[in-house]
Amino acid sequence: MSQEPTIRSRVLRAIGFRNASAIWVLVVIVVVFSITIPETFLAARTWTSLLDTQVVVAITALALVIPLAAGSFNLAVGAQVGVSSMMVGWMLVSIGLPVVPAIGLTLAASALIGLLMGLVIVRFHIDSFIASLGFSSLLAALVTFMSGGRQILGMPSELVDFGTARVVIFTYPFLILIALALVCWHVLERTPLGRRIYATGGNLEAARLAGIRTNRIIVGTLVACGLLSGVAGVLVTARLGNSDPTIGPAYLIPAFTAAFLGSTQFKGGRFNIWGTLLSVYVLAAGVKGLQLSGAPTWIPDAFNGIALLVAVGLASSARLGGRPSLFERLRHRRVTAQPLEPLQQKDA
Amino acid sequence: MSQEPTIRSRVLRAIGFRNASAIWVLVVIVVVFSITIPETFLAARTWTSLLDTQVVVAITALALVIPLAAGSFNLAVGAQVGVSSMMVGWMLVSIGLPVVPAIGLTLAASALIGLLMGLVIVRFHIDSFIASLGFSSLLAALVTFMSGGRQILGMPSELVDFGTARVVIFTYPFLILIALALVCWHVLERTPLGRRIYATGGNLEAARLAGIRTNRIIVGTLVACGLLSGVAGVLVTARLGNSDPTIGPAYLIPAFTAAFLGSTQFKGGRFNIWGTLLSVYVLAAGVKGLQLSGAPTWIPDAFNGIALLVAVGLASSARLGGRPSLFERLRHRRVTAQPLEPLQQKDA
Amino acid sequence: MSDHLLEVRSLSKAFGDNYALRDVSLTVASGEIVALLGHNGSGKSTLVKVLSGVYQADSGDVSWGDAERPTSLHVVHQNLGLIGGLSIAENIDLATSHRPGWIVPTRRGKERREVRDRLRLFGLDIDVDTPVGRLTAAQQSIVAIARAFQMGGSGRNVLVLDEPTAALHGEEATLLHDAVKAAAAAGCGVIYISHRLPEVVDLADRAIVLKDGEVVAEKDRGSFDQSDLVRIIAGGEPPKHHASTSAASDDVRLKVSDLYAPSIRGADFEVRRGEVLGVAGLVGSGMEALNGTLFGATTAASGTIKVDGRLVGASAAQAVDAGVAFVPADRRLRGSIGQFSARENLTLTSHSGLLSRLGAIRISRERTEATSWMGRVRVRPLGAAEQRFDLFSGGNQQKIVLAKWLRTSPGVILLDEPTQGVDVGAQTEIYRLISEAADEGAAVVVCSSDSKELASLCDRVIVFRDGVISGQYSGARLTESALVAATIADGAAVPKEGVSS
Amino acid sequence: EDTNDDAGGVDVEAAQAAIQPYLDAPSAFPVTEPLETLPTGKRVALLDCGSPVCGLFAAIAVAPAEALGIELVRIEAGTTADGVAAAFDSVLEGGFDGVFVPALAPSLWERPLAELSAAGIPVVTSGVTGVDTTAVAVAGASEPSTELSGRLMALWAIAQDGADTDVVFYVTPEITFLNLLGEVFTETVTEECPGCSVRVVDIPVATFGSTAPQIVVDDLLAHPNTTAAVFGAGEQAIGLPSALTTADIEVKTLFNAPDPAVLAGIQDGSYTAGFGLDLPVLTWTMVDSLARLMTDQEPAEAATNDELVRQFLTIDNLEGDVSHGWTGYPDFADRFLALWADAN
Ligand SMILES: Nc1ncnc2c1ncn2[C@@H]1O[C@H](COP(=O)(O)OP(=O)(O)OP(=O)(O)O)[C@@H](O)[C@H]1O
Ligand SMILES: Nc1ncnc2c1ncn2[C@@H]1O[C@H](COP(=O)(O)OP(=O)(O)OP(=O)(O)O)[C@@H](O)[C@H]1O
Ligand SMILES: [Mg+2]
Ligand SMILES: [Mg+2]
Repeated sequence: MSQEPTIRSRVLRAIGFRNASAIWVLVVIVVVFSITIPETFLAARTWTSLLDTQVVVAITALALVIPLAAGSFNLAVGAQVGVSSMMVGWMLVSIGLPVVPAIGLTLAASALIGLLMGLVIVRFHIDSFIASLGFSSLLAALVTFMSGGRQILGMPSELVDFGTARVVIFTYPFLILIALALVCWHVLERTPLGRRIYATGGNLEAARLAGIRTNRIIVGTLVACGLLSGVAGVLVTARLGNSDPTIGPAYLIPAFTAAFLGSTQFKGGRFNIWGTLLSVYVLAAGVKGLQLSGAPTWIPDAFNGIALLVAVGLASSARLGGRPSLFERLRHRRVTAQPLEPLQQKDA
Repeated sequence: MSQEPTIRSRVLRAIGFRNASAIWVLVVIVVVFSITIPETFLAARTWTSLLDTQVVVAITALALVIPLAAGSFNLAVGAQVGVSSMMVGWMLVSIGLPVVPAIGLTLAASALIGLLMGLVIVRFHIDSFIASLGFSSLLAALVTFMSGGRQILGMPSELVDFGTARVVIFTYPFLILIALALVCWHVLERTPLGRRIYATGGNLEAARLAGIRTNRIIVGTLVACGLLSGVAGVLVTARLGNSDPTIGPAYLIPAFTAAFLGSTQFKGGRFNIWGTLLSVYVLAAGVKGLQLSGAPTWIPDAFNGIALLVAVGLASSARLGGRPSLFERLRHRRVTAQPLEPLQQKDA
Repeated sequence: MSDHLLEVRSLSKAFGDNYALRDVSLTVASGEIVALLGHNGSGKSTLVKVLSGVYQADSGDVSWGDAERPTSLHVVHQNLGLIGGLSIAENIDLATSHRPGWIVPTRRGKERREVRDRLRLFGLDIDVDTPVGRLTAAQQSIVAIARAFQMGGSGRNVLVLDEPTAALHGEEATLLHDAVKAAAAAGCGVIYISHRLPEVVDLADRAIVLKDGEVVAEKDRGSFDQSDLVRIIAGGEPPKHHASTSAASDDVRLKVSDLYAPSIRGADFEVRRGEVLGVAGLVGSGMEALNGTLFGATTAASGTIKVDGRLVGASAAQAVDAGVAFVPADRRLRGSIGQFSARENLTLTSHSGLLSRLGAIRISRERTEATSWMGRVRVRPLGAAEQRFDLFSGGNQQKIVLAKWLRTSPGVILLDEPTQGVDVGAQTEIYRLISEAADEGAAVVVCSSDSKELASLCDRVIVFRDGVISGQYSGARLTESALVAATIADGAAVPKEGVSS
Repeated sequence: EDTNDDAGGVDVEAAQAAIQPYLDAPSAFPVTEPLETLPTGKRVALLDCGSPVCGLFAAIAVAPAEALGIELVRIEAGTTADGVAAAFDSVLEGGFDGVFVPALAPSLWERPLAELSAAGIPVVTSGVTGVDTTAVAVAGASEPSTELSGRLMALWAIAQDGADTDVVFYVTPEITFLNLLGEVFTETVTEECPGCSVRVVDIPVATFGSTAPQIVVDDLLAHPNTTAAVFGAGEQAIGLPSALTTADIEVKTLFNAPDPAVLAGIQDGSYTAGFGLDLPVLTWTMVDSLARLMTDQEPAEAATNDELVRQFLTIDNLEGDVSHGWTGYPDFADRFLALWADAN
């Protein structure tokens, strides 16, 4: 069966329900709202602001994808965003450091938190789920300790300007997101390191026996996750213009939702970068449309739930279902009646 | 290998770090606070209120243990508690049903929610993690829809009295918790059904090959989880005296923490009832002592995090560590020189 | 026809465009042992899975005796289907469908007693509360077999054993054979899948051979012997294996001194460049723990392991850096990443030569490389480099794991049960690859419970008993029967040669 | 017990006198100027923070908006940074003529506020302190009224127990106006009664609805001489009565701006008192102010000065259905409608 698929069938497969059900959900969203509320939904500013507001969620979700790919849960990622958001504010305002060292130190501290979490997981053989639950409590304590529960106001204008400045239509934070996504994608999908990360997540014992230093991989992915969530935290502060002690944990569920929904897209069950980004924006676009339509307050929540179930359900039933999905069947009828291949293959 | 363990070694093993590290953490907590704040910490009312205030968390954690034992995550359990708390209030006050039918219908609805979630998981082959994330959004929408975002006041006094009435020193809710725990323990640990549940959680594919109807098990455990979280929700309303739309999600993290910490107690990695209950109360006792000592607000969070890491770390390093832990070594010297167990890979 | 416990008519099952079963018909009568044979990937396990309802057949049907007296099915699946986290007793209990109820409490004392007695029938005396995940591959097979032999009283049972002896040898295998015969004598129908042709000739009343999903031969007892079967399965006489000819040099590549580890109580030996060293021994003798310890998969308690003068044994990564390869006995759990494609599994050990200048993996080159290695070890379906690893048949998985290591041209190759579950044709191929690797300078250690394999493949064999090396055989003294005797007989009765420590 | 002695330098009578105007009747009705032009067809965005209080504002605002012909759009913001940011994006994109923001931490919407202000869109707030006052036209329940509440509640506590006063104020630092409230409260107690004890205890917002009652119970167990517990927000006390019962604690309780649940607790005797804030009148006042701002009129002076309708509520003077909050002027709707009746 080593026949090369045609380009057409490859493209069709790549955007089918099985691979990219979220794209179809997005199409439905765009079509519906373009008809119902064309003036607001199709306005350029709606889309630039949509791209921009989701940056922090998206970076947090990327941060989460990396350890998830290596098989570690990180339930502390929201708290990590919170800590770095608070820490950069604390260094800038309470300590009075200039912007660059403050950001540098914050990112270093964020990476250090990831390092500690990784070491606890591999040294004490603690399940990542539990270790990160424990860390999220510790980090919540750290945020309260640093902030006393209060906001830190009066960020320097360089930081705030950076959070809102634009290149053509894209804000700097959005460009940072894209750059980070490209780097993560390259490493995860293209390099031996990425392969080792996925292998560690796929079967820890077998990966170890293939000579992969799985402990280093686990710790390394958590450091990377810490670093990315540090970036997310700094951007939160830059965009808000202040540090707020309550904001961190709220990123956890959206980031997890995006990472898991993303794992059902493109790569058939593997956590991956573009699927995650797509998921963030599909859900955000739906909520945006509903808000612009003035839907009752419970509708966006209901939308999030249904969109998640529908997108994942489409992907899974297309993949696992005994018979081809509706979409596959339609495709087969329309594309071509390919001759069946010889049913029996002879040994070379 | 088939040598019979002595009673002494069995008891020692049962309460060793490996099996019950949380008991040791509890001992430390009790000793420390009995010395530092004896008047308040050792007062009877401290303990009756401790037992009582944790009832809802504990029942929610039990609810979670059941599907976890069968291998399903249920991230919607907090939302389920919220829905049933809201629903019972809505039926009692907005619709005006008498107490018994209102509770009955609420529990039926809670079980139905579990059923729907289970069916979505097994029919559409959606990962339980994702499906329950989706459901938690849907249920949040349902709560907002029922409540309009506002509290429902004026619960009938029968319900409110029930929430605080006592038998000797135990409140009714606490007695309900104990009764539920006994039932769950009996089913999970003693019956063929429980064994099938653990088998399904241990290895879905193998369980199916062994003739277990794993789909029914998964759906059934989610129904049971729905029912228990329904009970938790009704008790919330009984204890608050009103239905509050914001309370549900707050139970999620404590319940998960207890279930996971509990899984490291007694049963060496299996989710289990008594370990979970123990964990709820160990963490609560620590927080209680700290709060009674007037510690700053960040201390309880830090304690939760550290206690979780320490308890799980003790248990895992005692179990998995390359060499026996300090405690094991001391015990070995005193008790008997047992042959080392083979160092093998972890479970399939 | 109602005499048949099981009748399969024109069964077909395809995965994608790939037929795993095509128009397969067979019957099993009461008291009959039917051997199901065929090359790796010929569809045997797929048939078992269709029978047990794991897969839905595309066409054809299966009838289970007559309506009043339906046949009940008892299966040992190829990957055993045990649950690692549950204890032995709990695993065995799962198959008991006739339990009085769902919530009637289990009588644990009685249950344990029964389970222990049942396991003793198959030669396993063990604490039945041990989690199955802690058992060796052989012990796990016995648990799965004991579970399948738990039959109802109706007498209308079909027992399906998918390569039950892949991890069993000697005494254990004999006990199983006896149990199978006893079950058949009691009226049970048996489908017995195996790549071990001698046991098939001994047991089978009828042999059915599959090839690429089709039945190509069906022969009754007496009308076939081992070489007939080899010819049908391998499609012609497989080339005879010739043991490595290049004389082993004096250059020591692997030196083990004073090694202590769980179940190994002091081992000293050397393996030279170009040498294939066999390790024989029973379960628990230290044989099955040796390679894992040498590789650093489990840490030794004391002793030194040197590869080309470099100290190893602390971790697997260190061993791989020193040029050591390790094929574990449990390919599924320890040898592979199930969700990865064959290609990704094959290249996981080394990506050198596959990278672009920017450090990215060049997928097309990787695919070519994977396809060529899969061809060399005869993985079927041919060219399926993109298929998920866990969708390959058991024997083909073994071949991929082997190829993944041979590809790195390792200096020391540690093999546990290298041909378990591999068909007769591919077996010779694998022996040839091992010999070639040795000829190219590798030192090879083969731990196997198959004495015949050791005798034909190795230059020298050491025998483990009770954790120490109890004997050593080479040259003319290295025969299958000598090894069998040495592994099981009492120390004093065995002729020994150069016993170390 | 007789609290009228002047022991330990406490002027209990002065305290009593200061709170007297708020004991038996509500303070004055804020809006008296008639409306001139109707804001018919104007679109107003109401940000919903998702908490029950915000829900109340949103629910109450529907009626005055309808009466004035305003199209009121409720936009869910939640309390998360991104939720708020996304909600304000929708506000900025939605072409609104006015914006009503109840109880959202100002730190989360400083940027959009600047944009709204630059675009000349009037913004009114309620229950928000620390907001840029130049950008917000009318801020109800902001600094002035908060300072007044802190002072009056402190005097209430002193009036109860005189020199024995040992009072705790529960503050939730994340809710900005509570910090101010707590500061004024402590200052007042220390100034007016140097011998009294006062302490401030944090109840983090994350504990609302879960462990908040335990924090209160443990604090009270650790300080058994406490005479009164004063709460900055009703959410701090979700689940408190049953927690107090099981711990056998009895203490006087006073709530700032009690929400419906607390009001019900006062009615059934679970709580001692609340310093009531007339939410319906506040909300109508805000809508009224917006109506005036959108049609180039001056908002009512009391609204600009943040003078609210307030009263100390106890089981004796709190009657009727409280599920939509307390109002000191049950005829408030008629009063407003009368003011609006002559507009065109
Ligand atoms: N779920 C599946 N999806 C796709 N292909 C599959 C699947 N299961 C089996 N196959 C393919 O079907 C063919 C038959 O596999 P099967 O496991 O039945 O072989 P087998 O005869 O048992 O081989 P072995 O002796 O190696 O165990 C193989 O080519 C295998 O790759
Ligand atoms: N873990 C074990 N491994 C092997 N054999 C065991 C194990 N536990 C118990 N047995 C055997 O099972 C028998 C019964 O054990 P146990 O003491 O639990 O029975 P019991 O409680 O008296 O029985 P019942 O509950 O049926 O009345 C003993 O003879 C013991 O040898
Ligand atoms: Mg097979
Ligand atoms: Mg095989």
